[in-house]
Amino acid sequence: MYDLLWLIPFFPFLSAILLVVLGSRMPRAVNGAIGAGSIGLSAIITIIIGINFLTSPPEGHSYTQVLWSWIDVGNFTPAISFHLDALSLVMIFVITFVGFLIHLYSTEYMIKDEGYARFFAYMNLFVGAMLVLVLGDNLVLLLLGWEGVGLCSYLLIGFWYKKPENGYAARKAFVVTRVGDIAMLIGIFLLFMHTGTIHIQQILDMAPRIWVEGATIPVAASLLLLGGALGKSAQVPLQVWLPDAMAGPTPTSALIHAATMVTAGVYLIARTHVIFELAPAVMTIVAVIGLVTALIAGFTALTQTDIKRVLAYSTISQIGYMFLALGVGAFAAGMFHFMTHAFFKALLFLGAGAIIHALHEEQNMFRMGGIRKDMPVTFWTFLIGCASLAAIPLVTSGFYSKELILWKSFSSQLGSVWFYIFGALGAFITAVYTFRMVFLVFYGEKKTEISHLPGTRILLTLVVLAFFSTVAGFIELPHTMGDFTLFSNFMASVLPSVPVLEYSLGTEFLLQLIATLLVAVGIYIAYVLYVKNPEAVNNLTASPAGQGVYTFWSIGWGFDWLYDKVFVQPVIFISRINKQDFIDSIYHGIAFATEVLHRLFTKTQTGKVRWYAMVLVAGAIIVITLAVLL
Amino acid sequence: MTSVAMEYGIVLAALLFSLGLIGIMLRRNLIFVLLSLEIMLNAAGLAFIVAGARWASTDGQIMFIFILAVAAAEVAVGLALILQHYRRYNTLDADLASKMRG
Amino acid sequence: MTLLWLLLLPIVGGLLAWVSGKTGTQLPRWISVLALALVFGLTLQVWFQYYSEIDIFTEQAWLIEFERDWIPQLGISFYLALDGLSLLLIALTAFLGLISVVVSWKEIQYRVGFFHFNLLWILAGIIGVFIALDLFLFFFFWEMMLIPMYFLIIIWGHEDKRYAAIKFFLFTQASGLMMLVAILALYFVHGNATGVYTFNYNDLLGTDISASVAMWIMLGFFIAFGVKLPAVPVHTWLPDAHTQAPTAGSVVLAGLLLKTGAYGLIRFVVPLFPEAATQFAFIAMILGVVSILYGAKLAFAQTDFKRLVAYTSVSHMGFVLLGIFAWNDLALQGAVVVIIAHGLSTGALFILAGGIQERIHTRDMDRMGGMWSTVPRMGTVAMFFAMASLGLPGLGNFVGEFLVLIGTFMENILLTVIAAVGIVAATIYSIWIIQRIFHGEPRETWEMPDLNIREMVVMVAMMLALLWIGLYPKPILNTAKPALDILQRGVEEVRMVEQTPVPDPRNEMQIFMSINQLHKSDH
Amino acid sequence: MTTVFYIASAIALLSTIMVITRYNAVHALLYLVVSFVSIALIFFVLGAPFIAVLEVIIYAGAIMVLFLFVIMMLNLGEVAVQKEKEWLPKQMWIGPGILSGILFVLIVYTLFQGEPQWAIVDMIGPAEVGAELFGPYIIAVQLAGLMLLAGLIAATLFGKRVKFKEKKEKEDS
Repeated sequence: MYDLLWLIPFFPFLSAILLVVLGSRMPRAVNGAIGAGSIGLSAIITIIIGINFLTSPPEGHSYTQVLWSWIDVGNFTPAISFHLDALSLVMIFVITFVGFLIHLYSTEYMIKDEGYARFFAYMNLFVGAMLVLVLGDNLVLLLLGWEGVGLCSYLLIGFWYKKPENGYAARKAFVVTRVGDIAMLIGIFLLFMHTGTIHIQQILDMAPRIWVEGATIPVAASLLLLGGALGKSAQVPLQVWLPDAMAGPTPTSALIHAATMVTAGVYLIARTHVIFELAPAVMTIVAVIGLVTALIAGFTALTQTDIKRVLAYSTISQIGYMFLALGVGAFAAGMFHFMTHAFFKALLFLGAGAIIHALHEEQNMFRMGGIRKDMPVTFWTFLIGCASLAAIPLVTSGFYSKELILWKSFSSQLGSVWFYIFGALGAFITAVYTFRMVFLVFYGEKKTEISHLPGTRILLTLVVLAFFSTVAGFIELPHTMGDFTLFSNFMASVLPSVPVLEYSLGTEFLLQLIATLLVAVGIYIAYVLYVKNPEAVNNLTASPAGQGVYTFWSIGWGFDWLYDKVFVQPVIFISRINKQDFIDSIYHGIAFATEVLHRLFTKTQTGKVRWYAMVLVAGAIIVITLAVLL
Repeated sequence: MTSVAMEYGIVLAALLFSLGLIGIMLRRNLIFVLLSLEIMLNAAGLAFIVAGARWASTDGQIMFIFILAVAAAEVAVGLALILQHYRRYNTLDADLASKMRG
Repeated sequence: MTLLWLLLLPIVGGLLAWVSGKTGTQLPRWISVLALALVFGLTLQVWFQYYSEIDIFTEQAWLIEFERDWIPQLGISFYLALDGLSLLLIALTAFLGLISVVVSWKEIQYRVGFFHFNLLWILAGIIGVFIALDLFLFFFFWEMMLIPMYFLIIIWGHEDKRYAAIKFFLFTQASGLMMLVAILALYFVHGNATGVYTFNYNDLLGTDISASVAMWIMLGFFIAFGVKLPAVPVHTWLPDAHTQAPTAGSVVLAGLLLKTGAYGLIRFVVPLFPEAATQFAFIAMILGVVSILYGAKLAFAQTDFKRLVAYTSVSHMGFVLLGIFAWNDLALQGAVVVIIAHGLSTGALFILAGGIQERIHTRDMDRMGGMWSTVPRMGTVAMFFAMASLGLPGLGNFVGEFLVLIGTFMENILLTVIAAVGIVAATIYSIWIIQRIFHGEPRETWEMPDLNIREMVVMVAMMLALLWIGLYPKPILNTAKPALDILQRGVEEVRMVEQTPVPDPRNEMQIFMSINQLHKSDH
Repeated sequence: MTTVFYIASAIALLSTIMVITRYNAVHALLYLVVSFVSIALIFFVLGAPFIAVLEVIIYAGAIMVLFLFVIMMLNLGEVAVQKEKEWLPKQMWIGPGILSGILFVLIVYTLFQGEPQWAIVDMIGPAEVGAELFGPYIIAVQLAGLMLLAGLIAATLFGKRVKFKEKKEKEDS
């Protein structure tokens, strides 16, 4: 059964090519069917293989299928080969399942768009590339998927190419992620140079034998791989591109910038965890970056007016939590949060898309309101999603995954109490901005009329996703609630369980209580500020300090402004000044010099015989004096 | 016979040669240019004869004969050209013939 | 004999095309297509015939040899020989030659016969350069490909073609003369060292020359090939020549003429002067990195589409220079793949540029914009080749650039990091093309026909070739492998002899290789 | 004999200077004849009687007479002498004078490098010259003959009276 593995990435690529070549000739329905159908097929195969993997796991809990040897030069022999194990199974399950739902959603959502076939071609190409990334057996194939995903995000962000600002956002995304990719490239070179092989599994089992913990090579390699992960997962230094990526159609944001692509960095670190474990310093850096990103993104989300940008910043913040989990060594917790996050964030984006469509392309939350009654299904599914995002206890999956991370960040050897404190603060802010969004969008008086209600397929996907974003949490219950750790034992075959310091059940329960209390307070504050007396917010920000902080937060802590000043302006300046390639002027100079000399010499030919006689005599004199003197 | 310091002969030839040179550079009248040319040729011949006398070899005199031949041919052609020049420009000014300039 | 046919076909074809030019415009085109198709067929036939045998015999370097005496007194022989490297490059020449003829079907209406004569004689010159192994013959073909190219630019070029043609001619001619001096110097040094005066490449390989003299002769060769493969200080002829040349001209110029420079470096510079090359390697690699960054920087400052593509080829050729002078098997294979992939991707971009110019008679990107809606097919094709030129994995350029970078990483880490920054620059200028021409709001409304069948066939052929190199480069790598191994072995012996065993990273590499064997064995 | 040599050389120098400075062509010509005769005398003193005679006959006789014919043909009257005056301003002398002066100094300097060479002069008559001439130098003699022939043809050709006026119209039409 496993040899069908190669079909999973093959179907999306096949349908992408079909759509590109024949897209314009086929009617929309057929295009939509091919687009969504191919992902559906992959999903079905994934589920079959998944069940097979769970029931009768292959020996060594992993299965490698080699299609053909890509390059073989000396000992550099990457092959087009797919490697399936617990980690990649979870990834491909999420990608294909959530991907299929989003495709189904967009068959209706994009029905009026003129680039329908082109949209599905790019989306399928993206899913294909993501699957290759996740299933890649060697680092070069992983890089192929990595860059392919970057390309598709560029294509999809800049999908509505008519407006130049979309083009700018797309270019910004592609270039910033490409900067991260360069770091990763160098990391791959370093690993190849020092292990002599490019295959991930060989590197992972060789690493502990060659390097001692904290040796320079693993530290350097893990830092470089971290650079790549930061670029792709939009963490602090390189997170500027994600908010602008909202320029793309909403299904794109749902699929790429919520569920799958942005978590590629998390997957990379989880996959190469052995190297990171050999460099504990880098692990703490990962944790700190995750935490800092979570807080910055959280604060920024508080001040956003555009509903999609709020969700974008919340994605950055939630990935920050995943990085925190990876940083403290709780790889399984990180992946678990990835899975739950994929469900509820996709749900929120799709819900937001439905709302925007309903209010004829209105994205500013302050001009929405009071559509609770008119769009009940969207409202309830959106509410479930927000609950899960804010981690409301017991009933939502977000609670279980975020609690697990907070608990592991406290209890793990590499963790510390400070991680927990700031994590809880982050959870509080998440609750505030999530329910701020809910109250602004659904409560208060209606500001714009509803043009048309979402169709059945959209509602169906919303309901399915809502169902999963509640149920998905139950497969990993913390100690205090029955200690049912199905997910982490499943992942144990690939990801090591984190060495935990012994804490009594009571402390764990206490911490969970604190976190839930903070969430409740957050929701109440959001309720007070945005439903009871809305002008409370204005007087809060009226004072100059308040205004300053507000604007500072709203422009994403000034990263954009900084990068513009430090990188973009100089590059434009440099490219402007030397447009004509000054080296060319050297050669022009030579040509000019010869012309001047030419004009000088013509003056000496006066045509008069006597002048020539004199020159002759002068020449003779010079020659004779030379002969005489030398 | 007479013992004449050879140098004086050569010095004389050199002096005549430079006078001829002055003539060429100086005079604009083509006739005078040709005349100075003759002087220079003759000075060269004198140098040959003095050297021939010094080394007591006939080569000097033979060279002189050839110089004579050259001078004769040259004068013939030179004068013919002067005639043409005169017919074209009605004056003997050498500077007029300066069409070939840069 | 096949080698002789490879040469004669384009030469005779050219003459026939010129003669038939009198009768009308169609005949010369069909003749040149026929000639080039035959050449391509012949190359493929040779490739299939020898492909299986290629990896077996690695000691005997040449697949086919053809030697006749030309001027025995001076030791000049008509010596042609083909190995894996030349076979690949000739295949590229024939392929791109065929495409350039098909592409200029409509564009060239004026004196078609003479145009095809020039085109075919350039190709003959290039094929000659790739198979000539007598230095004198090599120089003969080196000059032969130059004159028709000059005519191509000056007669069928665009607005200030005269300036570009003369500049191109002066640059290449001057550097060619330097190479002639170097060849003669080598000829005489070898002569009085061994008493045998010959231009034969195999005999000249072993000449031992004093270090300083070797350095100077090597520099003579390096400058000639550096001008042809535009290394930065001497690259300024390229943008003008490319912008003014007709489409076929710029395809041949970018696709093939630059490769003769790279081929020269691999074949002549490093093997003939191993010690001088190793000393010079660091400077050459710096030049490579500088041309990568400088080419990229200039690329995204341009508003003229062809000029932008020209500067991108300066940047890509920087990778080749870097790869060649890193001189280990990874970097060399990478350089070969970059050469072939760059020929295809830049050739295609030039065909697009020519197509656009044919339709709207301007190359100025400021006046273009939002053309995706009017010409969607051209948009997708341009997107594909822009992605190829920025080194998207899965396409040919990525494989080459990755191998070059990983090979150079072994030699010098800092330079590789700087070169890797070049990839980000590549991203910027490639997307810049798509953004300025196809995306964004249209500045002027152009209504123009989309790519017709002829152009679409050409484009699809090149796309398939790039995809083939990107996803299954094994045949190319295996063909080039024995040739490059032999070249390397020559340099390796010399380098091991005179280099005191300083613990450079590659030795460290050997230790880990042993560990690699270790864990392979216990699997 | 040496005094004869010195006197003759003085006369030659003087007459040559006069040749250059005269405005009237005929006067210059006659001074030149005087100079050639004095040089012929020097030749005689130096023991080359045959050459002395030749000098007088060909140089003084033939070439100078030829010059005279040409001057007469061109019948340069007083106006030519007048023109000569403006053509020869005083400061014109400086340039050529300096140049040839330096040249002269140089030649003299190179001459007096070695120790002075005393000329033991003994007569070389026409016999030895004739023998030598038609011995090893026979080819040179024939070449000289050919050259003279060429000179003859050239002179007749250039001498043809080509009507410049009509030629000009022919060219212009």
